[in-house]
Formats: sequence, structure tokens, C-alpha cells
Amino acid sequence: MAKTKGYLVDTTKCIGCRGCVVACKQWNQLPAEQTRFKGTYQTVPDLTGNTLTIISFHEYEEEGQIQWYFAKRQCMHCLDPACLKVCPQKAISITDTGAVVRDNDKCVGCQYCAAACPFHIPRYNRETDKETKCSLCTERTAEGELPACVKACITGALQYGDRDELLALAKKRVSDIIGKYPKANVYGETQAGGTNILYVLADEPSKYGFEENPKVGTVIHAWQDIIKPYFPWLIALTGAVSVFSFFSTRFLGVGKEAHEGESLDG
Amino acid sequence: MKVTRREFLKISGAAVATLPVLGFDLTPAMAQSGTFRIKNIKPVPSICPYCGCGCGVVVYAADGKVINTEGDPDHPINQGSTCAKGASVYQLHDNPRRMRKPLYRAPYSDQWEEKDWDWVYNQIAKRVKKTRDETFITKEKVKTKDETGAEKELEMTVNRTDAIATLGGAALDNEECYLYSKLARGLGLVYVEHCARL
Amino acid sequence: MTNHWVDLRNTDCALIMGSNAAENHPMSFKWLMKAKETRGAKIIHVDPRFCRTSARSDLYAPLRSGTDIAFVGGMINYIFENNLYFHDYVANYTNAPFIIDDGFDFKDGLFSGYDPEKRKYDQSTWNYKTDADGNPLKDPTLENPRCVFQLMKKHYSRYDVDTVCKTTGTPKDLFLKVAEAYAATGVPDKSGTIMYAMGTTQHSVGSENVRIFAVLQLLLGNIGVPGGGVNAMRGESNVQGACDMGLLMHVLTGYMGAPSNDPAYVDLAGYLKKETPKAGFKVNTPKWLVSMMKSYYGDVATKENDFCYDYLPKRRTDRNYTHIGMFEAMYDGIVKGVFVFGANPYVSGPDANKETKALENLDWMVAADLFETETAAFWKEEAGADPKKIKTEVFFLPAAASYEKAGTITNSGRWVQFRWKAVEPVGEAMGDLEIFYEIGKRVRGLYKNSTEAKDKPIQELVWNYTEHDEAKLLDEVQREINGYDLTTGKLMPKFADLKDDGTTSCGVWIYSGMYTEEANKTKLRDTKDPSGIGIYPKWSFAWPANRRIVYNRCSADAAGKPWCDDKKVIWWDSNKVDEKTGKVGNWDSIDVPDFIVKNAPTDPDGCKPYIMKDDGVGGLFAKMADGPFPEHYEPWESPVEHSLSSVQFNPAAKIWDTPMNQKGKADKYPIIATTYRVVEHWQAGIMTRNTPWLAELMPNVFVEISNELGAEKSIVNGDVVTIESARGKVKAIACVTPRLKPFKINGKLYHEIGLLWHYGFQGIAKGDPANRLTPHIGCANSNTPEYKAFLCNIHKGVN
Amino acid sequence: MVEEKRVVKTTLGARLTHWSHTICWFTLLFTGLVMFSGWFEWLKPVFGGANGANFLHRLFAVIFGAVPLFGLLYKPESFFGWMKEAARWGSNEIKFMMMFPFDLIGLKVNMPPQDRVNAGQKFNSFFFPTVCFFIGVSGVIMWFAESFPLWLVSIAYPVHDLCWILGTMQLMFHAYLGSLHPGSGESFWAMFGDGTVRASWAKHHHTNWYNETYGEDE
Repeated sequence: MAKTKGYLVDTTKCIGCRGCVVACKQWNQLPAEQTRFKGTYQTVPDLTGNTLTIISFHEYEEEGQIQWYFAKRQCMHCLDPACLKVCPQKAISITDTGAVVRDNDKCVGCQYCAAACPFHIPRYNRETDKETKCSLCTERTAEGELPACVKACITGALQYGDRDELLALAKKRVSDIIGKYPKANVYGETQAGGTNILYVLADEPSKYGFEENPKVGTVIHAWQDIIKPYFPWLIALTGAVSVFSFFSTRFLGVGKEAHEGESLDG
Repeated sequence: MKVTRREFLKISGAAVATLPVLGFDLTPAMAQSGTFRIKNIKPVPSICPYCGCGCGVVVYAADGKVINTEGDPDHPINQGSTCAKGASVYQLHDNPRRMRKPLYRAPYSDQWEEKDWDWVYNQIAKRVKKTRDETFITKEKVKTKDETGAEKELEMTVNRTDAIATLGGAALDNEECYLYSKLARGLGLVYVEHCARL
Repeated sequence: MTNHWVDLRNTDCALIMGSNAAENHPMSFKWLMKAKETRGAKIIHVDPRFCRTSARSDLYAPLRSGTDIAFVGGMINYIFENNLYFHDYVANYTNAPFIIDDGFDFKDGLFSGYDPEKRKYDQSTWNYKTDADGNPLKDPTLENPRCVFQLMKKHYSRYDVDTVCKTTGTPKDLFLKVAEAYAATGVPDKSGTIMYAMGTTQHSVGSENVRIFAVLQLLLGNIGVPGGGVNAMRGESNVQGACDMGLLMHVLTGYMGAPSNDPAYVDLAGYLKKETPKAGFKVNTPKWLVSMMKSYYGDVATKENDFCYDYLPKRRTDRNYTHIGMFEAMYDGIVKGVFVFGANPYVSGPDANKETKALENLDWMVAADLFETETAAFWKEEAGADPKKIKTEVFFLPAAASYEKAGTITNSGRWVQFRWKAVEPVGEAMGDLEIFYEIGKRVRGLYKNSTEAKDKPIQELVWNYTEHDEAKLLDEVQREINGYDLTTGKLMPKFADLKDDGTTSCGVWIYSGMYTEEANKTKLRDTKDPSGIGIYPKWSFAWPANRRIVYNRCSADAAGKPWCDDKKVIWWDSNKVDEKTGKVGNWDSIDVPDFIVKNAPTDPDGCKPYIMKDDGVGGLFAKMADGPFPEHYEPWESPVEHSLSSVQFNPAAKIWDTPMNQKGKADKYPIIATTYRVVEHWQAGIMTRNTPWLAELMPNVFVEISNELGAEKSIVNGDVVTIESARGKVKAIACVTPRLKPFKINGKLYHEIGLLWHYGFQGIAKGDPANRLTPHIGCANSNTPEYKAFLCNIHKGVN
Repeated sequence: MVEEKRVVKTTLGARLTHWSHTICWFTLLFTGLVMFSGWFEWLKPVFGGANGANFLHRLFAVIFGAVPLFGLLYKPESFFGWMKEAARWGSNEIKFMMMFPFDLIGLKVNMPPQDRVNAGQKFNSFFFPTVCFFIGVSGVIMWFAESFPLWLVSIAYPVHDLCWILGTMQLMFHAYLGSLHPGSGESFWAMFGDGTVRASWAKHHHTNWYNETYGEDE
């Protein structure tokens, strides 16, 4: 794969100010939605058709020590995207910098990509009848600007750049904080075949609501790699058999008239 | 078109009547998302109106409409970054809930009446003059001690009214606060406060 | 702030106390994270609850609301006991060596000179002991038992670790970790910064809370150095500017004292005698006041008529004009009309039920804002009012937003920054500058032909600005603020050149120099930083005199040598030649020196860094309304008996026993309550609750309660609960969390809860204003209301 | 020649259900193909773009589901009768299935006596309803994906595709065997006409059924 670009989310620097969430809405001019406070700061519970990124809040208390993790969730821009594979309309593609983007016109809102995505990211937008997800602000990066969320990030928790450099930085960050956070790890290096959005986590991924080892469901693989490409040939097969039977019955003289003339006693 | 049950019934009623003629496409072309809409527009630098950090914000406007607001990349305090509030300043201007006309509420009324600026200015000036004239104190007697320590009365010029108060200004510009303070002191007001004290 | 935002990257240890910096001043964490990365800085957060700031801090210690002085007093005692103070700094730059008058004393919670009836101190015994010709006596060895150092040591010896932890409810180990970590900055090559906000100031001991931070920083030598300072993080974009412009009852512009009907202020001479100290930079007060009067009254102000000094209104000494006092007066029908510009006291004022009732007594109100505020619509049914019973006439003026007009605002770091106009205001909205000008013009129009003496002040006020041209109007006002040399008509270059003979004018002396003939420095946007420590001298203008780190003389020792290389700001260069005077040996600096640079270090005044004070040194001992040393007193509504002295409540704080301001007792209201904000909303919320993207992120009022309290009251996450105080009742959604724990005080467990206070009946995100619960009680010095510690009760359900 | 005796093989209800089912199936097939893969780009204009196809697929899916459901509710006995018949598997049926390939090629075979529906059709009577059932269920899951658990949704897609492929495969046989295959002409036109076939044809092809229902007036 050519050198791809993405960004690193260093959750140990994130102050949960959600500047990125609002910057994303502002740049993409996405409308706000009705929400209700239910006992957690994560008042926007999940991605929606109008919300391409959220911050998830996770509170834990272990041996009297409180941990409060904030994790930014959005499309992971996989190196080998499942959504791209399953999309019947070929609406999803990878740009030269490795961003997984959608062509809004081609998308018919069939939500195949949502079913296939190992991270459960794409969401259906009712008004536009389209699937929506983060596009890594390709129209901005093409002009040399930072993605809207990365530019808004105050503490440098989000850093945009080449994936390999970010990977090295992530590993260095993990080694820096391993003392304080023994379970610190890099997320996104290998998950689902590797992603362009990398994370420095201070704890196991499940503590952040992330999949421990996300991968495309075997069902989807079976469908994608076996049923879709080969099974349609069965139709052709039975079609051929019927055509063969049509000619061979005529050829062997057991034609229609032979049957027709049968007397009652057959 | 992926539709909910309710919409489906509504549409299907109509659509069956106009079954798609060959080649006729039902939906309008979707807006092409992801255009770099601020291309070659000169951003106007401003400062975020919210907390006291004083972060730089740039506003992109084209033919009288705000089309984008972001952090000011040159600003030494925030270097282009913004918190949730700073990133939302776009909706301060593009917001139907903004007040757009001077309003007046008559005594005991339960709703606003729209007025024009000239009318409200004159009415306000009348109220200020009436209340000031009724309660203004130019001189008043105060107790003081003369050299021997005995108590005596002193007449002081105070030029004050306690009947008019001013509140606010922490969100106003410096120049506005200066005129506000100058006008208040010129009118003889002493109840001059704002939420720095809260 | 004594320093500024970018300077936070130079710190080695940040004590965030009385603030939730990551949420209410998020940009501070850009620079704290930079300090952590480049200098290995440690971030300490001391707060009643574990919030988003604590999540990113290295060390978090809980404390009960209202016990900041006990906590920091304990740290000061820890510093004295372990000899961790910065000796050279304390000896040279504070009034530690000064001897105090024999009459001064402190016994069981009260200082000498207390008058219980008037609830005031007679401060005559709180003076320095002086020799025959009035110079204060000093003991440089700091041994003399009557010197400030020893008196302070004795005062805080009562704040031993056990007593402190019994009062604040902080676990002992955490308290010692905080004390040890922060005291480590008391060395030449380290600097610690204190970042505080309303959690410090909104108490009945608010000013002393700030004072004890100053004392702590002086003891550790952290003031005047990069990465140090006592940094008040202001909540509003221009609250700093609004204070500078004199929009407070007790000050004129530039913090000159506003005259009252105290006989001393009878005339200009009397005023200047009372307000001008014998030494220190404030000796220039006459120049500042006369210049201001020339700006207000122009040619009419002459030497003969005391420069129209009589026109300045003089408030009554027997009446309290602060916010609480104003609403009490409104409630009593004294105040008839009010201007409310860019403010929403219905939501932000204490004891909201009473303050709403007070509004109903008004004859008229003029409100200006971007959105319809709760305050302007207090008469509506949605506010729960009965319009048919409210006579107040209300004029609502639509105001322009920040980037729909041009102007300058001053941030916490005293940077006066210009902001340009990007687009026309919506509808018929107008900039507040033009609104004030028009109102002034119309009122003066009505008074044009009056011959009465009482109308002279308004008639002769200089108000000849250009009409209907907002750019010219703005420019004229900016120039007026900066001031003119009236003999040449040129703009004042700096406030040092102001005169008291009427030949110069200056609206706000501390801003003088911001708009000179050379340039309007507020518009400067030069991103270069020659200092390398984030000074950015050519980015906008910082008052005073573009100085970015105040008291920066303290960054060098008595001889003028910087304490350490990467913390130097100003230093004595013995062989630097001054071209103009040819003098050899001058001060050099990377920031505007906060010091009279003609004094060499060895001169008598060469070692007086605190030029605003008449003794020129930092005030460990300083005359405040409630005592020269900060002393812990319990909040007005407290569930516990005070264990440091028998004086339960701040003896010098004004108590309002007026209607609708009942005091809650602990038996009926056992739970401690505090109020605070979140990053997604701002102050009274009228702007953010009308912003869809922010209303989506924080839609409802919530109250954070501990798991233990939740179990006790069988309240679970998401339940709607009612919180009640002696003054009011509000509904909120419960957020049951481990981030808030009950406090063990004097061996017994007390619960604490916290409420968001941004909400009102307007906007997309609506809710009950939490300030229906808070009392009308204020700080002894500033009368800032005690929002942060009061008593309440909570129960499930809505009734 | 005197009009030869005819017997009723299929009722009007059955025929209507059958043909509406067929129309729905083909429409669904083609609108679905537009969404299934990019190969069927050329089909898009016919249905008014991808979104048009999308809508039609849902419209006909509802009909596809409603008609048999209505039939089931209206005359349950006809459906259950059919199923009962189809469930009768004896040696005749097995022998029939064994000899079927030869018949398919066109060799002369003596098929064992069959009921109203012969063994192949009995297999078909189970196969198609099952396929249609699963298509319907998985279709509903895909249509309202938001209200179903993710794992179910991700299973629905392969099931839906598998079923329509198998269904269409089976359709190939059913369509051919029911029409062009020698001897099917009679029942083919019956499906279009009034549902009657020549008695002699019925006696030959569906001997058991003929004898049972029409045997006595021989």
C-alpha cells in the first residue's frame, strides 16, 4: 500500500471538550439532534445519520483510583475496508492518501456497509436516504488543511500525518506512559487488518467500548467471498440444463405431440 | 428509497399512480458533499466571545452570509484549535432564534410589540430623564469630625441617583464598556455593577 | 492573571484549585500538556469532585466545598515546618521581615480591633512598627517574634495536617502528596503556577481564598517568574475589560477608587489625599484622575472647578451597592429603572426567586442581548409569572454578535485584542457602542435647555462622537481611552507621560499606550516570539504598558541576577550602556520591566518589585476587611462545627437578614451543595442554550451525587430528582457517580452534591435555574455571592 | 370430434396467487439485481435510477408478502390441503424422482401414478414457500435494520441473497418443466385458461388424483 495518512488519537491527552465533535458538525453543516441526559456525560450515545464523530465517556473505580476515559469514535479508515468490499454500488473507494470515502450520488442507502463494518460505524440518514460516515475531510486535506476535528483539538490529542510516523509516535507515547498505565497499548495497528486512525489507549480497548479484536464477521466473508461471486452461476447451470432438456427431448423424439396423442389409458 | 412504514404508505399511494416512466429519476441530484467551500475567501480574524482565554477565531463570509468559522491558526494562544463553544460560533449568526427587531412590553401586557429604533430610543430617554429627575440628589449633609473631634455636619456635593442601575458588560467590547461607564457616571448613577462580581 | 495563557507552558507544577480549567478554560490545557511534555510538569487538581480536569491531572485530591483556606493553610504550615520556603525571595521581596505594631493580635478566630455590632475591624493596630521618621522597622534575619514571618508561622501552626484533613475531608496521604508536590517549586530553578476561578472567589471568604494563594506563591517565590503567578482565569471574554472600564460600583476606570459621601471625598484635593499613597506607583493617581476628567468633561474641566470633580456621583457609605445590594434595593423599591446589557441575572444571580420578585418592582428595564433572555422575559407565563400583575415596562434591543461588529476585548492575560467585523448584524440588530451613543444623545437632547445645577454633569459630558459611522465612532472612543496630549493633540505614547495639570486626557490610564501615533497596537498580529518563552510582545497589546508577566522584577535576585537561566525575564547588565544617557550598567529584559528601571539593584528602591504597593514588597501581611492573614471560617450554611476556632462564620461578612433569604439549617438541609459549569455551556447559557450543536451536547440540568447518597435515597442514574434549599426548589436529572464521594468531617460522613447552573426557561435546552437555591450572602471584601457552598436536601421525583 | 371431457386441475385462487407471485418475483429479482451488484447498471434507468429500484423493490415486496398471506387467511384449507398433498411421500414419489432425470433428457419412462401434484412439484411446494419465507423475514430485517441486533442484520444479507439465488435456480426448472417440457402444455394453458385439463391428460399424468376425484363416473 502506498504511504497512507490518518490521525493518532492519544486518549491520555484528551480533555473531553468535544471541540472536535462540534468542528465536524460545523464543517459538514450537519444539523443537531434531540438528546436527553441519562446519567452520563456521553449525552450523544452513538453515531447517527447526522453525527459522524462522538466522544464516549467511561467511568471506572479500581482500588479507590478513579479512571475516566474519553474516546473519540468515528470511521477508522481501514487499510482493507469491509464496507468497500460489500458495497453493491461501488460507492465506497479509497483516496490516494488512504481515506475511505463515499460517493454520495452512487450510494442507495442499502446499509450493506453498516452490516459489514467491523467497528459498526456507518449510519443511515433518514432525510438523505444515504449511509453516512466520516470522510477524513479529504476536501480539506487536499488543500493542505488539517481535518476539521484535528485542527480543533486543543491538547494535541489528535495529530494528523503519515500512518507509519504516527505509529512510531504512538508506540513511543505508550512506552512513555507504560509506567503510569501498565495496560497502555496502541489500537488500530493490526485491528481489522490495520486502520489509518490509530489510538493510544491507557487501558484495554473494551474499557473504551472498543471491540477487543474487531474483524469482519465470518458470515459476511462467506457471503462476500462465496455466495455472491459463485452461487449466481447455479442459475445459469439450471438454465443450461433446461435448455439442454428442451433440445434433447425434441431430439429423442419424445416431443410434445408424442405426449399429446396419449389415449386415456396413457 | 429506504423509507419508514408511515412514509412508505404515503409515497406508495402517490407513486403507484405515477409509475416511473422509463428513465425518469424520482429523486433530485444529491448535493455533492465535501466541497472545499472556503476556497479563495479571505478569513476575517475575530476573538471567541465565550471564556476569558481569548482564543482567535476566523470567520469566512461570502456575499453577506457566514459560511464557515474555525480557530485562527496564527493566534499564539490557541493556534487554530477551539473547544466545543469556540467551534460553535457559526450558529450565533446563522440562527433563526436571534432577536432581530427592537421590542417593547407595555405594563401588564403578556407579549412583545415590535417597534423601530427611533421610537425605543426616545421612550428610553424619557424614562431615564423622568426617573433621574424624580430621585436626583445634588447635595446632602454628612456627619464629620472637626479638628477637636466634635461631630459636625458637612454639606457635600454628591450628584447622585440611586434609582437607576446598570448591569452587564462582561461580554461587551472595551469601547462599549467605556461609553456605558461614562454615560452611567455622567447620569449620576452609583448602582453600576456587572457579573465580574458574581 | 499575573502571567498569561501561553506562559503556562513554562511551569513545572500547576495547582488547579477552585477551578475546572479543562472544562471552563480548555485552552489552558494546551499549554499545560506542552509543559508536561517538554518540562515534565505535574498537574495537581484539588476539587470537591473528580471532573474532566481531574481526569487529565497527575494528582487529584478531594476537599469539601468552602475549606480552601484550611487546605492551603495546611500547605503553608507544611512549608514552614519543612523549611521549604524560598528564603532569598521571602526575605527580599515580601514584607516578611517587617515588624508589626504591638497592638496587633489574634485570638480564637478574631484579630485585634473587631467591633461585633458593626461586624467590622478597626485596622489601626494592623500597621508596621516604624522608627521616629516613619520608616518601617525590619529584621532581615526573620527571627523577631513580632515580624510578619514569625507571626504568620505562629498563625498557621494551628493548621496541622490532622486538623486540616478533619476540616476538608481530604484523605491525609493525598493532602501530603499535594503539599509535597507543590512545595517542591520553592526553589530557584522551578516555578509553580496557581490557576483558580469561581471555585475560589464565590465564597463568603472569597477574597481571602485568593489572598492565601498569593501568600503561598510568595512563600515559594512563584510570583513574577515565567510559569508562575496567581492566575485568575476569567469566565467571560471581556470581564477583564469591563472591570478595567470601571463598570463596578467601587471603581472608576483603571481601578481608581470611586468616591463616596465619606467626608474625605468632599473635593478633588480630599479625594487625591485619600487615594494617593506616599510611595509606590500609585503616587501618580492625580495624573490618572485629572486625565480621566479631561476625557469626560474636556475643556469644561479646568483647575478652577477641580476638573469637574463635583460631577462624579458619590455613593452612600451606609448602603451596599454590589449586585446583592442592588437587588435588595430593587426588592425594596429604591431602584426604579435598570439597564441590562449582555447579562442574564435571572439565571446567574443568587437567590433567583428573590431577584425575580425584585425585578417586578421596577418601573422600566432596558435589556440588550443576542437572544431573548430569561431576565428580559421575567414577566412571561413561561417564567411562571403573572403578566397582569407586573407593571414593569421592558425595552428589548437586539444586539450584534461578536463578529458582527468591530472592537477590542481583553482576555484573562490582559491582552487587549482587536476583533474585526466579518458580516452585517442579523435583522435590525445593532452594536452596543451605537446603542449607548444614541441613548446618551437622546437623554442629553432632553436636558439641552435645562438650567438646573443637577443637569450640568450630563449636559457637559463630552459626547460629540460621529453619528451613523460605526467605524469612526469606534476609532474616536479608542483614541479617547488611550488619551491625548492636549497641547499637541497627539495620542499619548504611555501613561508615564500623563500630567495632573489638565494638559493630558486619558479615559483609562492602564490602557494608555495601546493606540499611539505609531499604531493601534491592539491590531498587531505578529506571531514572532523573540523571548522564546511565549511572550509574543507584538501580538496585540497587554495592559499595563504591554507587560506580559507582572512583577517580573522578581525573576531576578536582589543583585539583579536571574534565579535561573530558563526563567529569566529581567536582569542587571553591569556593562550595558544606555545610548541616551551614556550610563553604564542598566537593566535588560525580554518583557516590559515591571520596575522603575532607573534604579540600580543597589539603589534604595532597587529591590522593590511590587511597585504598586507603597512598601514595594509582596504582602504576606495585608489589610483585608476580614484580617491580615487568611483565616478559615465555615460557609454561611455549613453542617459542621468549625474546629480551628470558635468563630463559625466570617466575622466581617455582611449578613442580609431580609425577606426571601432564609438561612438553611443542617437538620432540615443536611447535604452540602455546590454549583458549577460544563464546557458545552457558558455562564447563564442564553447563547449556548440557543446554539443547537451545544444544546445537543448538554440538553438538561443534571445533579452529580455520590453512589453512597444514591443508595441512601434510592436514586439511580437518570432519575428526575428535586433539590431543595431554604430558599427554593429545582428539578434535575441525577448523575450517580463514583467521581463524587461523601466527606469525613470531624469523624462523621457528610454528603456533597453539585448542580449545573446554566439553565432557564428560554433556549432549546431548558431547565430550572440552580440559583433558586443559593443564598444572598457575600464575601467580606467583594460581596461575591457564596454559590459554592450552601445546604440543601434531595429526593426522588418532582413534587 | 366431440368435445373431450375436461377436469379442473387448478382453482382460480391458486392461479391468481401463482401469477401475481410470479410478477412480484421477477420485479423483485430485477430491482434487487440493481442493488445487488454493479453489473446491472443498464437496468437502472428502467426503474428510475437506483432509488427508483429501491422503492419498487419495497413496493413489490409488500405485495409479494401480502398476496400469499391474504390467501392463507382467506382460504386456509386450500393452502393446508396443498401442503398435506405435498407432504405425502410414498414409493411412487421416490421412484418418480429417480426416473425424473431420464424423463428430463427425453427418454421414455413409465412414471408411477402421481397425485394432483407429482413428486417434483411436491418438492417444489416445499422448496419455494420456504425460500420465500426466508426472503421475506430477512428482507424485513434488512429494511428496518436499525431496529434489529447487528448480528441478525449481518446474517440477513447472506440469507436473502442465498434464497433468491436458490429460488431463481429452482425457477429455471419450474418455468421450463411447467411449459416447454413435453407433456406440460396442457397444464400450462390450464394455468392461463380456466384451470381445466383434458381428462385423459390428467389420468395419464396424475393418475391417483384422477382416480380419486373423477374415478367413480368412469
